Amino acid sequence: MTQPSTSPAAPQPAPDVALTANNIEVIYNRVVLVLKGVSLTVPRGGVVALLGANGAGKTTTLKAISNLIRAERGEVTKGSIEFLGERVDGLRPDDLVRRGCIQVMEGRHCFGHLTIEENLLTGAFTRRDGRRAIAAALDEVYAFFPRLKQRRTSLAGYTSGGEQQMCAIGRAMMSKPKMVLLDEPSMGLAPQVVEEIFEIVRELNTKGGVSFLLAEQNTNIALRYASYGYILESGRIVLDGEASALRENQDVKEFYLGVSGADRKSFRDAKHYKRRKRWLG
Amino acid sequence: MHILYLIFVDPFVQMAGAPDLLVQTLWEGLVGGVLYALIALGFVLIFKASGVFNFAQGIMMVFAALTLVGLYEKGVPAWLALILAIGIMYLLALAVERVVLRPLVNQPDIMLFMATFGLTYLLIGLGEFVFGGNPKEMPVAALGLPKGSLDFKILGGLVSLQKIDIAAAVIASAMVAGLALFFQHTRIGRALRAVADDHQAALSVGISLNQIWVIVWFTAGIVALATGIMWGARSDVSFALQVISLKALPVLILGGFTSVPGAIVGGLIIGIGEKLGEFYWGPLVGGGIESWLAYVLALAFLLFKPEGLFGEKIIERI
Amino acid sequence: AEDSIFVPLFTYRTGPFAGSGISIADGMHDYLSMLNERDGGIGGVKIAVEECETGYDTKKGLECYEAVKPKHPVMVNPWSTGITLSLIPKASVDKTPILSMAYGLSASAMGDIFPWVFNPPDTYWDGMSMILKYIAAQEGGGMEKLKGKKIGYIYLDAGFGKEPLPFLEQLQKDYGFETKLYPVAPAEMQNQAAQWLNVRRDRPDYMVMYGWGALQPTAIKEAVKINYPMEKFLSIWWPSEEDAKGAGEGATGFKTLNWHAATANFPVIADIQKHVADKGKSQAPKAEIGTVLYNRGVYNSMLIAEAIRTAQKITGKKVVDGEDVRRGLEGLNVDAARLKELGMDGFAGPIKLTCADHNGHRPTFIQRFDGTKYVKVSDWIEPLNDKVEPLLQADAKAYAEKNPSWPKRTEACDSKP
Amino acid sequence: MSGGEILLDVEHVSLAFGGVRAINDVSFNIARGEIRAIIGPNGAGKTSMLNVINGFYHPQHGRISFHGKTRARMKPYEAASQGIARTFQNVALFKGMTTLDNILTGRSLKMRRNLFWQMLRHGPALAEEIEHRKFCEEIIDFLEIEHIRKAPVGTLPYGLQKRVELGRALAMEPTLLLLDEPMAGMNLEEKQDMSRFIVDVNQHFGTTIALIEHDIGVVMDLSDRIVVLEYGHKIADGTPDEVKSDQKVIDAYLGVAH
Amino acid sequence: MFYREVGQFKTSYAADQAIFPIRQDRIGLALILLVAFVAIPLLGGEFLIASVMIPFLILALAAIGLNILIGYTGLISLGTAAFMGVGAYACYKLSTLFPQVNILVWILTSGFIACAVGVVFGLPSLRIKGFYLAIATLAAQFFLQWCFGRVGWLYNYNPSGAIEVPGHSLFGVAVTGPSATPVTRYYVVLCIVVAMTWIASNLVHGRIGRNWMAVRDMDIAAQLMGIRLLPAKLLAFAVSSFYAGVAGALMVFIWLGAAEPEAFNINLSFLLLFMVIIGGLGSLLGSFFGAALIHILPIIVRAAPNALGLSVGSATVEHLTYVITGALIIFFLIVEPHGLARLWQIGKQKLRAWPFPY
Ligand SMILES: Nc1ncnc2c1ncn2[C@@H]1O[C@H](COP(=O)(O)OP(=O)(O)OP(=O)(O)O)[C@@H](O)[C@H]1O
Ligand SMILES: Nc1ncnc2c1ncn2[C@@H]1O[C@H](COP(=O)(O)OP(=O)(O)OP(=O)(O)O)[C@@H](O)[C@H]1O
Ligand SMILES: [Mg+2]
Ligand SMILES: [Mg+2]
Repeated sequence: MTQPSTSPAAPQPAPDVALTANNIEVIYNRVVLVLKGVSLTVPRGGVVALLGANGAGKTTTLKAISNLIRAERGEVTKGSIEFLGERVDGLRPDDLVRRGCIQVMEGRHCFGHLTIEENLLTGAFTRRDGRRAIAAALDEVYAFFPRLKQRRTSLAGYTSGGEQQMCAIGRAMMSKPKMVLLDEPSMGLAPQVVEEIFEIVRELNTKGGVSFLLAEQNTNIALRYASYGYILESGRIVLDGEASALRENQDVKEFYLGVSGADRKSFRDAKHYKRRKRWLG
Repeated sequence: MHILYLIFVDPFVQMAGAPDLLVQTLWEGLVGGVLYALIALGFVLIFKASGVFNFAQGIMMVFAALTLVGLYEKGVPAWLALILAIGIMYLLALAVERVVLRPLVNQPDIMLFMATFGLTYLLIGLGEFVFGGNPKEMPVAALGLPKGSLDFKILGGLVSLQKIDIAAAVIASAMVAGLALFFQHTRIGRALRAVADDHQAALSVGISLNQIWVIVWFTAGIVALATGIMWGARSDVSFALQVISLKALPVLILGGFTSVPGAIVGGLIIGIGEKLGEFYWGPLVGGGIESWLAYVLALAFLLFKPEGLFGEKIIERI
Repeated sequence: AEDSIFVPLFTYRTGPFAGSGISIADGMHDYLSMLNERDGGIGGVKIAVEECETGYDTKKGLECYEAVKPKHPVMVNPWSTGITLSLIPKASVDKTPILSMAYGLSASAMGDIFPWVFNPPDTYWDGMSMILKYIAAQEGGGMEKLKGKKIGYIYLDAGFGKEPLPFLEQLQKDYGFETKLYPVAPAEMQNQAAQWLNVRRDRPDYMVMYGWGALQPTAIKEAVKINYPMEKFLSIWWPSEEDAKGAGEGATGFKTLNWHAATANFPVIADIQKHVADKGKSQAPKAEIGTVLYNRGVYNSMLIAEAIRTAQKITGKKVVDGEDVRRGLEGLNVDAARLKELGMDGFAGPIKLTCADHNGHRPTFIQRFDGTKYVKVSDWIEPLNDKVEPLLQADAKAYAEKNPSWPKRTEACDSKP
Repeated sequence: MSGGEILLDVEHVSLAFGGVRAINDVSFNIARGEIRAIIGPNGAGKTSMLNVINGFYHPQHGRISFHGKTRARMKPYEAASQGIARTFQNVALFKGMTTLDNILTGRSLKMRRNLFWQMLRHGPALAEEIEHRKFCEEIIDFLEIEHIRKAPVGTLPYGLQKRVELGRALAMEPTLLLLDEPMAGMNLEEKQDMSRFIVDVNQHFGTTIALIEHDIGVVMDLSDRIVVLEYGHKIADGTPDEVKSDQKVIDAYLGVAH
Repeated sequence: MFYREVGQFKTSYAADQAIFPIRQDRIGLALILLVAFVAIPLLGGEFLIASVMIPFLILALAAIGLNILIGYTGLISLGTAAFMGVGAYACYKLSTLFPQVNILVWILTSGFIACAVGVVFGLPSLRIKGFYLAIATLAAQFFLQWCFGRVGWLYNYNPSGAIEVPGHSLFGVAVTGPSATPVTRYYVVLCIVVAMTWIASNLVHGRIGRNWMAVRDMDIAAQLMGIRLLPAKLLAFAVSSFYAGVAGALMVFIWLGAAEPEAFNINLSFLLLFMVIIGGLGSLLGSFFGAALIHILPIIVRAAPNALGLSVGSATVEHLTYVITGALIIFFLIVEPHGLARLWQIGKQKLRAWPFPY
């Protein structure tokens, strides 16, 4: 990242904004400073991608928003977070879910001792609109993920990695969210399914008006489906812009997208970027 | 040879010879088992809902019963004392959630276990401070519990069933049945199981841990109170009762940590097993084997079924 | 301070045995306080009383011991057999006598071998012999009447409860009765159904209990439950009124040994009431004063006080130390006249200790529970000294032999034999 | 490289869990020195296949020969001592230990000093420890994780954890290395790094590699031969080009390329 | 003085593999040893030595043993007190059978006997896991405790049912029994504890320790690394019971002087468990912290009212001790769930970053 652009100006609370994070800082265990002032905005009905290398702080950002960070002994020490125009930092995670903002955690986190179907039903915990609606939502999820329907009675702990990922996404869908924080949805999924999941994201977004903030390593596909992107590096936003603009950005191309098509470099011939340094010469 | 006879034949000869005693032994085992099951139930509830192994369950039982009796001795009518005791268990649940569990959410189980040990110390100190350390008598009659016994002249002898024991069995069965249904078939029940699996994921789908924990600890508090009343009626209410609560542990592993019906089945097996063991085989080694028989039974059993009778499968996947 | 005599009291008002411990602690504490209030101490010297809470736990007891040691206690009252056993070897080194009143190590009655340990007025073996004697009397005669009888023995499966076993074995041989044993593990005190089922099966003619804490009320309740004839259920001297009350009506007839009164109708108790309780200096609730265990505490403190007084007399010093009080204990002689002076006429029998006999082996009586309190129902019963003595001898000798470095008695003896 | 000496031969293996047939009569082989990919949709039985190979699951039917030795059942530690190492789909590091300790654990089988020397630690045990430490440092150096050498692995970013896991497997100096989705959750740059490591390991140490991966680009570029599973069945087996154009594979797995 | 490692370069793997690679830590350790070996015996009162330090060291030793099992290998045991009892009864039996043999020999030997018993009760650990195992070890706890009371041979048929420690001397100095001074007893315990801590530290920092931790963190992966579970777990049980056995022998011979089976009851097992958890799982230093917190803290709380000149009844003090100790345990856990040892580390980390907060 050679030319870090300045972060966007403090976002104005506007009716078309679903979520804003304003200059937030996160500290783990009262010692490790991980986010050093991150600001971002998700427009209502938008799909925003949060990109960045391993350890950049993507997951931390999402957890700071959903307030799951507390459970990791982390703390938002600075900045503010607004969801649908209201301050939500300091709210409990379940309050957020009730307001329509739900997170799909990285690493699946299915309830191992519950069956797939029970897992999905826990997603509807905050819903009060009756059995019928929940059953309908369940059918909808099964329609999206037929594989889950086959495995509905097996314990989630025994299902394959990809099945668990589907289960986690389906579970979030069950809560009828207005905004989903999606952490690495493509991880461990077969290419076809990845495509499917992003299609589902698009469908929920266009038909249901659900906003998405997705943290993704698969920059390629993320920028295809997102409208806007932020690139995070070591706890700071270093670049942001319209997805189409980012796709054309030279640095992004080199570091994140690679070149597709015929003149793509083979992984076999990947060059070394870093100088090797010997420990104890 | 003689020793083999004593171990494998003689006890059964005795059983056949005095069937009334056998029935009585079984009954005592049954009642003991039901009472163990009640303690175990308290453990199961909390374990299921938070993955916390609540070391303080035993002391909660004493504390609840002590509150009841303590208030009664201060002149509060029994029914009011009962209501107040329930109220105090509610306050306790609130306090535990607020002070202990909330700051420790998503921590390893063993840390939460440790925290409940701190709670045990606190409750012992507090309980003795407020109510004194001397044993107290359970006002069985004032609470409307039956006294006396039903005697049956059958099998060429006398079988005598204490009414209070019958009441205990009925109350325990009702509680167990109710809770088992609750866990399997309700929204909250499912949420409880989810919480036990993964605190953070439960939070992420909007399950309010705070609320859930208050509910569960309160329920466990009521179970503790019921247990305290029953045990208290059998001997008396004192801090020595806490020791008994350890007996719930083999019951737990036998039934499986997370199973409500397991608690009752485990309780019955342990209760009856140890009474039969002590009564028919104990004298061979000088008696007193009741102190370890339950654990050894449970251990032997675990070797064949490492997750207990109804416990959740131990998931081993990579 | 220089002008007081330091008497630490090891007590347990907490823990699983607090039920018995509280009354004893109150009794011990109140008597000594009364002496301070009424007489200004003993021989004009105030007694510095300090309680140390042991919780009946040996480790805490040792901690208490170490904590009081620098203040030069004139004696310790461990009130737990476990603590007593740990302290016995230290007594002679630290020059602090141990008064373990009717508990502790029975063999410590032998003053020649245990010059620093005192366990008046009876050992557990004495106790057992008196219970058996009473049973024989009930059967209408001397010990020979025990022949063919079946005696059940329910006991705390720990040192104290097991101690009478060799003695029972001996007597069983001598007198031809049969014993049935019902051990109760400490963790199972409140869970005795199996033992009492065994009682139902064996149908012993008499039941004898050596219990403590929660074991006792539970046993009495269970006995009532199986309709065991209460008149034939006897215990060593530890059960209190509370222990029997829990079983209600059914407990009437239950009997225990005792060597002192269980009422408040004595001048000494009145003095405690006046000088201590009424001034709000006692922790004891009114109803507790005059009960069995409270009075036992009073008796224990009376022995402490009399030992100090005797020490003052022997040495001529006012402020005595541990060594002096040891001599005081060996010279202890509370006769009827002295008891009267103490306001304890009829409270207990006279007691006299010597250098060789640190116990006294005093007679006791049987008291019967009448539904609310204990009432004396027998004459004084003398222990079977000829049976107890040899066992004590042998046991004390064995103790010294197992300890190769056990010191020979070097302490001089004041009382002329 | 295919067509060389067969290192591992899987014959007619079937595995079921209760009603779930995770693997159904699958046969394939791995030649010495090749990179062999296993691909397939989610739940196809890929991970289960690896578990069968290193003895964690025991197949109900079929046989497996490694190094020419055939066996039906084997304990995981036996597989390890015969030279099979692996990484895991859901990172299975020893969370409470540092990176260095994790990698040193991989040397466990190679360390010989007994309890007595371990107790003293000085002398032979320390010498041995240092010798292995040197080896591990080479690996650390190779994987470029020097900076986290002393860091507890529990809170490391996912990508680094995957690298440490690879390091731990390499420390065993395996003949056969099983990699279960080593590049999941990585961005392009990291995938390139990881690819380089895999290729280097394969070429410099001659380690045979079995690779499960969902990134088709990576799989096609790296592997010599590919076996494709679907619902526990083998549906294709061949070189990348053969597999890429197989209609069954396209239908079941690849979908449209991207 | 600043806690900085800047400027301390390691030039060999040996130096880097040292257990205390940072100079300040080594100085700290030296200071602690100096205090333990010189200052406390010189300046400490008898109460401090006999009632605070000796029990503290013995409990810490047992806690180290338990920590090897729980903290390093992840096997929860609630039978530690029973294994201590095995050590104590074995030592009693051996030293009364052969009184002329040096008592230290018997203390160590009884460690091995405890070790054997521990291995037997460790066998189920292959199949049984987690809290299930914890409760299975309760079988050991209650069964062994029953044996101590029931097998007369073990306690030489003493009518009191207790074991009483005869006097023994080492090089002419009494180390057990009443004539052994607290300072001598303290030195014996201190030397044994220091030596055994050193050994434990060597073990856990080497291959064996790593294997244990691997089994603890992820037993499946450990197996696939070639670690055999049963031997690893049994070795942990063996070492752990050895430590418990020695601690038990020391407890009776050096600290209590006599013991009934009740001295090894379940409460002691629990206390040790809690020392290990609150001190810090998988940290030897934590075992000392834990022992200090659980043993010494109540002593301080108990002494506080007197020291402050308040007159509070002994029972009230005891109640308050319970309440305060309980509250402090919860407090420490909330501040740092991973125990005092971790708290200590974080403190050091802050020092390193000082004066910057992060
Ligand atoms: N609970 C925690 N305690 C301490 N540090 C943590 C904790 N969780 C994460 N970190 C640190 O915070 C930094 C950012 O981690 P984060 O998980 O947010 O990264 P990420 O961008 O999501 O990476 P990845 O792509 O690997 O998921 C990392 O350096 C990580 O080590
Ligand atoms: N221990 C087990 N018990 C029950 N079912 C299991 C077990 N292990 C695997 N399965 C089932 O076997 C099937 C194959 O699982 P496996 O993990 O091998 O899939 P995979 O090909 O690795 O998929 P993914 O790409 O999603 O990781 C799945 O349906 C899974 O649910
Ligand atoms: Mg992440
Ligand atoms: Mg897989």
